[in-house]
Amino acid sequence: MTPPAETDGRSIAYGAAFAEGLAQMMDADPNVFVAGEDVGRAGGVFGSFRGLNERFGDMRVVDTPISEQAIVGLGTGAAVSGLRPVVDLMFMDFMLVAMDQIVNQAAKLKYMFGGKATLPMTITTSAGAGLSAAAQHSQSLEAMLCHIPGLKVVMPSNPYDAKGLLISCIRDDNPTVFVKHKRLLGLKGEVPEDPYEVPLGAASTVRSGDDVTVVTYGRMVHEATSAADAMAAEGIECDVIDLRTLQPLDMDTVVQSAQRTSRVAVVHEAVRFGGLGGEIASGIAEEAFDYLDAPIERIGAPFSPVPFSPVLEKEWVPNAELIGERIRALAAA
Amino acid sequence: MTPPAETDGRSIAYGAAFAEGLAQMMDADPNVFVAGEDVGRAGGVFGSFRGLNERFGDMRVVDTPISEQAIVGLGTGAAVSGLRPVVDLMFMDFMLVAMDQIVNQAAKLKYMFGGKATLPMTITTSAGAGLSAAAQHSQSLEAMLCHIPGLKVVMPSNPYDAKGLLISCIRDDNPTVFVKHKRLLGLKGEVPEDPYEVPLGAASTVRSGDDVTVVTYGRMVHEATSAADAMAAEGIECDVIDLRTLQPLDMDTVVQSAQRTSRVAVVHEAVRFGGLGGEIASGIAEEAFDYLDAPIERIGAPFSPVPFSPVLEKEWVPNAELIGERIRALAAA
Amino acid sequence: MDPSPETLLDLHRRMVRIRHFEEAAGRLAEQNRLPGFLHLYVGEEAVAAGVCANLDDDDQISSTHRGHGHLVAKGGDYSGMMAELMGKATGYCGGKGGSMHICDLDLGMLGANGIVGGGVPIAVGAGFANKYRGTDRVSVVFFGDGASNIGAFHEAANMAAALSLPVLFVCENNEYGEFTPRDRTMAITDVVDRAAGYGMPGAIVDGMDVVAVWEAAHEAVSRARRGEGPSFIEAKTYRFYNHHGVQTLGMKYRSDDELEQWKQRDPIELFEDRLASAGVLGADGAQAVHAAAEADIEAAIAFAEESPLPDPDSLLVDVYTPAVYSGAAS
Amino acid sequence: MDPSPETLLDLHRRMVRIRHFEEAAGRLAEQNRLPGFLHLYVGEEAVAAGVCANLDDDDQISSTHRGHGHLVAKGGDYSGMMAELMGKATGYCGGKGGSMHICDLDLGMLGANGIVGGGVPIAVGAGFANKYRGTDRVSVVFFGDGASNIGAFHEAANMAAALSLPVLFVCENNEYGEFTPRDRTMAITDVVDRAAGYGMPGAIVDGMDVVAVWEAAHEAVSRARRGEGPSFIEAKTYRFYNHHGVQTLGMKYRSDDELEQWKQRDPIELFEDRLASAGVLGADGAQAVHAAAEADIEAAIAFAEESPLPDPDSLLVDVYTPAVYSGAAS
Ligand SMILES: Cc1ncc(C[n+]2csc(CCOP(=O)(O)OP(=O)(O)O)c2C)c(N)n1
Ligand SMILES: Cc1ncc(C[n+]2csc(CCOP(=O)(O)OP(=O)(O)O)c2C)c(N)n1
Ligand SMILES: [Mg+2]
Ligand SMILES: [Mg+2]
Repeated sequence: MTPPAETDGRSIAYGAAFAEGLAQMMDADPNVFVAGEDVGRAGGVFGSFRGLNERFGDMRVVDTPISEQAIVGLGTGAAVSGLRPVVDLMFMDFMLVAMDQIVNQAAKLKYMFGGKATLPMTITTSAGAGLSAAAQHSQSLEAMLCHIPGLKVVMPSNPYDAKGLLISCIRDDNPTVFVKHKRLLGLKGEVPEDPYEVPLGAASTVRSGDDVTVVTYGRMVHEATSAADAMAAEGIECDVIDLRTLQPLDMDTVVQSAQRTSRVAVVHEAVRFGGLGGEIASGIAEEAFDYLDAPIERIGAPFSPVPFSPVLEKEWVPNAELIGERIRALAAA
Repeated sequence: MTPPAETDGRSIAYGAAFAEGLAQMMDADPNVFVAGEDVGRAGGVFGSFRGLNERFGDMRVVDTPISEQAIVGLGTGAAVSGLRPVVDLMFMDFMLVAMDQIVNQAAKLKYMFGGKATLPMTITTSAGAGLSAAAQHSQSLEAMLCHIPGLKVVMPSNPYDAKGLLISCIRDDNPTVFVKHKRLLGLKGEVPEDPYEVPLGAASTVRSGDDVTVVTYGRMVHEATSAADAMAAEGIECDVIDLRTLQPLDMDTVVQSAQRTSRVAVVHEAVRFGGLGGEIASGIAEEAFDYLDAPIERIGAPFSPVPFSPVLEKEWVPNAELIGERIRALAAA
Repeated sequence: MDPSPETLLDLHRRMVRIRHFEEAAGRLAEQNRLPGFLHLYVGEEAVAAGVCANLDDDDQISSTHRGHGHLVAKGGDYSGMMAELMGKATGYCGGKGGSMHICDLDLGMLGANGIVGGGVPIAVGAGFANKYRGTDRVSVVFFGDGASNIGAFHEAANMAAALSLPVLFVCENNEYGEFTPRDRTMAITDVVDRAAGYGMPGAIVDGMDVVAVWEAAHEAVSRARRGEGPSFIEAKTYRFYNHHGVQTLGMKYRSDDELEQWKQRDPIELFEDRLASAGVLGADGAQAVHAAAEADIEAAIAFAEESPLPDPDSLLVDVYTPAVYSGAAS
Repeated sequence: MDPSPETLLDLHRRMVRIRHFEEAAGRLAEQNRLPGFLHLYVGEEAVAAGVCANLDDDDQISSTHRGHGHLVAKGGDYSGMMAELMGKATGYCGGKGGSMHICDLDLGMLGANGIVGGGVPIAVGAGFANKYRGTDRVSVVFFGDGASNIGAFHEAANMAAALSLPVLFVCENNEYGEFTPRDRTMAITDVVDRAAGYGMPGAIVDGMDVVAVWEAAHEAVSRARRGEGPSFIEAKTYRFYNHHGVQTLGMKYRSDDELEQWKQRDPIELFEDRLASAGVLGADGAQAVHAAAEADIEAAIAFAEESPLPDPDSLLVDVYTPAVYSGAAS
């Protein structure tokens, strides 16, 4: 794995790291442009595009109509024509409006065309619950995308990865989906100023331990790490693996850890049933069957839409306490 | 489980069984209507709606514009208003065009409204490869739907279930998705003339054996059964479980079998990575961990769009030979 | 048709009730007493009021992310609404929906919607049911200028016309979609220009003039009730607060001047002047309507505040309907 | 502008080449020598030919499920096409795409499309790239009357207008979507009525008259090249064969009479009469063009038949581009 770039101790927010990476790619490559609702003059509803329109103008930071299908199609058509578009879908839930353009068009074009097309497009969006934004503004739908050959999918958990993965996505010659978590936008962390890549398809072990492997990604990395810290106080040491890229999955790192610890929990915020956890857990079971001392624990949201009321939503989102309980049970099993 | 209805030995095709169940529901309940592209005068591109328009008229068998979002919305709005719509999306791939209306609207409406809405809508569609229909007309995308709280999903493997599951879907007060397999439309089998239900959420064991459990659904039931027949000749006896309903999943039947055989293969036509097989396999591993003698085998299509050329497509679709090989290896493991 | 004095008073009351609800919600949001997003309808009251005054409880409406005004205009209950905004068990959706999914099916209010354009096909489905049953009910869909650019709107509008359904399309053109002005996202000035492309009649009305809205809606609703199919009304209007919440962003996406000019045409003030001149309602009478709304909203806030939170154990309730089919409906 | 004699001959040749390709494909399908679905363009040749004669290889088109005609008109190679239809390794897509995904990026043909309306936003994206780069290239999107009812069309048309992109929208109105006549799925007769709703100029042309199509497209393409934005052309046309394949279904969804009347206006025959009267091309000359196309298609069929099938091991090739980013493009 590439060594982390130098940070010089500079700490910036996750959202700012995203913006910085994007601006640097636009600076470096005149083919990179951004399009989406409110990304131009308004600088994006989460402020992630602030200042870009002033700097790069209306053709490179394009305010679009509320037309998610056309936004993705704009990216696809421009990418096939040699540009390197970054198109924004604001909330991951809105991806569903553009699902044909993402899944039937962008993901398959190259293959259907016998390899002739190249589609260096990055779709950016924001997922996750916890803001009382209710059922249509809170989903984590990455499992749908990861099932589709032709797409790559990343969900960074921290500012360093947000910048590095975005740069890797933009530089990748395939359609990539970059998923921010809304509740991480303000999270600060060390981020090198110069551009750098976090390679696609490489997980990162954010905490080491020999008792239990916790495989997770996105915001759940933080809940899992808290849980692991709490467990350490009880003498249970966890490997916490941040997958970072979900398609392609870095199963090597996961399986190696599982073989060492023999006990695994997979954690995501998305609904548990049919979530990526099933793929990960069964993948591990296939590769590490003889090593496992207990059933793999899958933790995800319960089987309901995301409720509005904070008291219900809190119950819905998996948290450190729940993860800790499961790790404890797993270690004892 | 309900005993199967009397067939009197009458054998009709899968497509005809669908049509018969639909016509009977329309006869019995004036609130049932059908809408979709070419379902009216033309009788459906697969002939599944033939004769209905003549019999029930334009308001109950509605030719719609090519507008999948509006078709699903038509169903949702009509269902909330007390009708019992059956809306057709022709090919499962086109579901992606209407994904917002299915996932963000229909599936969540009841919950978002605090329970007040009732949505007795059935979405019918056709999945599956094997007709050289290429990447946009051949997909099996059920995993996407099963991940969504609020939907029920069925994929019948035979004429009897096609009729009985359709009737259960139409009578269910929730949004259901009924997925035919295009290559099964002509398959004949015994079907009772009177209306009957095949209960949602109940798997069926279509072949019994104590060595290996094969969990599957849709057209793969036939490939799995062929494979099991071939294995029987080699002395390996398989339970073959046809899930029939994918959401909710009948894990009881599956887990009981797995606990008895200790060796399990899960088979579907959908792309293996991120497919429902991951959910099923990890669900089994959770419930039957101590019983398993070998890693659960997951069989699904390789990670590519569906290719056009028959020689490639044949390679893409899982078949009895492949399943047999895996069962053999599993039995030997 | 000219509205009767009763209708005029009714229109006034509906507008005032919307305004007070929204102002109160805005205040609560500023005080961090409401979770989630809040899209206020202040400034646009004449549209919801003018349209809904033509509807019965049996007629349906579908709404947008900016949905409180529509529900109040349709007769919605302050207490159920306020409790919902606070995420309480006594709210319209038991706290599961919040501002963006507020609804009252008994009043034919088929829900606010978090997806731009998402409610348009649903209203068309309701319109289909009305025609299917042979009733003279009408469904109305409210949507923004921005929403007119999304596919679901297009498909649903065409379908309503193709099937000649009793549906009224009401475009609330407030010149912005979030923070982006209309002229950056469409090359036309009047959204109603799209109506002809579906083969339905269209009209532009001054959305700050509740009588003008009422008249146009009256005609369109009557037409639909007579079985003559869908119509399109574009109401030119403006939101006095920000896209969401009350405060403007740091960023300036519209000028103070523009906002001021529109505020001078406050639909309630305009209408109260008119009611006074016409001798239908004097300043005192108007004041009494405001005071009543104010009292009601205070009571609703108290009710909501005192209401219990949802039981966390209800998390998985109402994902599905357990009810079993009991045979053909009548 | 009037087309020059060279242009007239060019138009003729393009139409004839489409016709012969499609007739041959139809015959092969009847003989079960082509796998999959086949949507023939016979009857509509004047549209693709008339439009594409105004384009260079650098200009892009995006197409539909009925895409062979567009590719032939854009200069597509019979052999690569026929091999693709047969699923051979030498086909345009190496056998992975087939009829519904046939494409030639070198000719700016961005693909047939299996999803109705799916190609419209993609053409708009190409148009964006053309403007972004400051070129005078144009992109054209072909779509059917039925496709004009789908959301993706609407969103893309509005976006092209909003961003003033060099895109030409060509609606092939053949009066049917699959087996359902237009009047069951839309309340308007002329799809062009939608153009005004996007703020772009629109024109109706006789889609059986290749010169009329050429002229209208010439104007629209010139306009786009001058940077004046998108336009809309509706060509009234008809498909002589069935929605897919050659035979009609058992079911009758259009009358023999209607079909006969349209066939009397066969675009190639009409044009050959005109060429003869104008003294541009006599019967013998026309015959020679047909014969050349015929010989070419026979050669293409032979090439395709002799071509190898794809290697099953190539199944997972080209799902992704392995290439690594090599810095900013020039
Ligand atoms: C499909 C979709 N895209 C984007 C959004 C984000 N969004 C919410 S409201 C809004 C603006 C809507 O503008 P308009 O329809 O004019 O209504 P207004 O807010 O002006 O009343 C946008 C873009 C969304 N909710 N759904
Ligand atoms: C989204 C989607 N819905 C439905 C279909 C099935 N389908 C294929 S072609 C067609 C008719 C298209 O009609 P039109 O656009 O008029 O083109 P034409 O076939 O007449 O050339 C339909 C409904 C599809 N391919 N994609
Ligand atoms: Mg607006
Ligand atoms: Mg057509």
